[in-house]
Amino acid sequence: MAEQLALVVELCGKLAEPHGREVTVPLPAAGCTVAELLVRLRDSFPALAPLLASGKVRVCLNETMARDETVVRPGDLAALFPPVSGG
Amino acid sequence: MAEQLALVVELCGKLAEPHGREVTVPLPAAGCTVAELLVRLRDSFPALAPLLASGKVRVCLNETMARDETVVRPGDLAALFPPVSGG
Amino acid sequence: MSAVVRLLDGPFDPAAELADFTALAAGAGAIVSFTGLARSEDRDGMALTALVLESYRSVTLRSMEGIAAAAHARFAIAHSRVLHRAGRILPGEAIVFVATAAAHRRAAFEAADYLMDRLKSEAVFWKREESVAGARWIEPTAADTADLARWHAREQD
Amino acid sequence: MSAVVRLLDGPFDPAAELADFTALAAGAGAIVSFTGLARSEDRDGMALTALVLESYRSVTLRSMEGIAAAAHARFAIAHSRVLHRAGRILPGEAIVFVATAAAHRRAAFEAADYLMDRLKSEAVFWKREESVAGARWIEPTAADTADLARWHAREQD
Repeated sequence: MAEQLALVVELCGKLAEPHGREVTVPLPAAGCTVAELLVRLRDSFPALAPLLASGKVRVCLNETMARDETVVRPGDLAALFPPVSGG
Repeated sequence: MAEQLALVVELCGKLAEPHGREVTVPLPAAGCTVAELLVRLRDSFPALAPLLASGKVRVCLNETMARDETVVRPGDLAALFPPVSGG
Repeated sequence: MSAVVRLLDGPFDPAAELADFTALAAGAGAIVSFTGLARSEDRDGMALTALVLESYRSVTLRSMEGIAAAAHARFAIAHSRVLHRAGRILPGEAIVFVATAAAHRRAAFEAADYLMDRLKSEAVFWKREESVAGARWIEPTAADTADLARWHAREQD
Repeated sequence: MSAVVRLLDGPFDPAAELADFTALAAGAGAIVSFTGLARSEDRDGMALTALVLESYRSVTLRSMEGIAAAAHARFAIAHSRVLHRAGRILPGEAIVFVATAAAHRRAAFEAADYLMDRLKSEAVFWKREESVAGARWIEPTAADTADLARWHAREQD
């Protein structure tokens, strides 16, 4: 039951290639850390794993860049940013 | 008689202040060098002398910068250039 | 002092921006502008159909505003304007426009140069070139990285 | 490749020039412009009524053309435009406009910067500022001389 809530994660740039612009990942009501979120995404979406493996993908939560230890909860506005290209 | 011909000399920039935009200086038909022209100008127009004394005034003859030894003749298009201000 | 930053979803006219900026900055003396246009060919000479810039509006705008603020902190400029397009950009269309106004031309030149170096490497965009052969994601070039490093080097002077 | 140099006796519109130049140079990727505007005050804060630039048309134009040719020889630019006014210029009006277009922005920036440094010190103009107190002849500033020296230093690298 704790896993029945979910988080919609927007995938930016080339991260959108395997699964489209967003994926939904199950999340406990209490949330998890950003580091754990990345593990869940890898497990749920194996095609994302090689892109996440670089360690350069950053998580944006509620329009702010998040750290590994930041807690993400269901309903947060979440996005994965690959390295930027610049303008 | 040799001195009855003349040269009109345009005075650029601040050189125009004492006598206006141009002066006429007598010149032999065979002409004289640019260095000599400057001496004639000093003698004929004492108010120009302090401005010419800097050694930075250059003579333009027929739309080309002239050297001290270039010969200037009556009828030439002559101008005195003080140091440029730039654009 | 003014620092205008805009993220645009459609075409804009760099000359109209310069006219507007010049009217605003008429007291400043020196105005520099930079316009970046979408290329018609990629590095290998393949014809491009479009350049697509993806952004994440709030964060992208904040990244641009941070770069503009840094330029004002670093250079004696009175006004700046930074416009950047997102979305699908056709060859020859303007992607980015930067203008700076200052009392002295060196500050205006350096600030525009700095703004572009940082925007090209650090602004939050993901871009891809589209051609008949498909799409290719673009990352900052070695030249972009070297350009950016010039400013860090000066900070340590 | 194009290098346009014009000496103008009346006002011009820098934005219209940028529009025209950008249309010409659309394939180039990077466009830099510089606009110099007549100041409304002199260095001591005295209100100016006009800036007067005297030229000697043929020699002045040739000096501008020589500077433009040197910029093309030195930097990888595809197009350049140099416009300069002579005569009586009112505060806020454009005195000079320089635009450069290149495949890479560094060349466009450096060429515009170089053109301005040389024009400010070497172009054949004599200028004076007019105020209610009278007229004052202007010579290149120490900053102009220092700016120009940067390019000589690089030649010896």
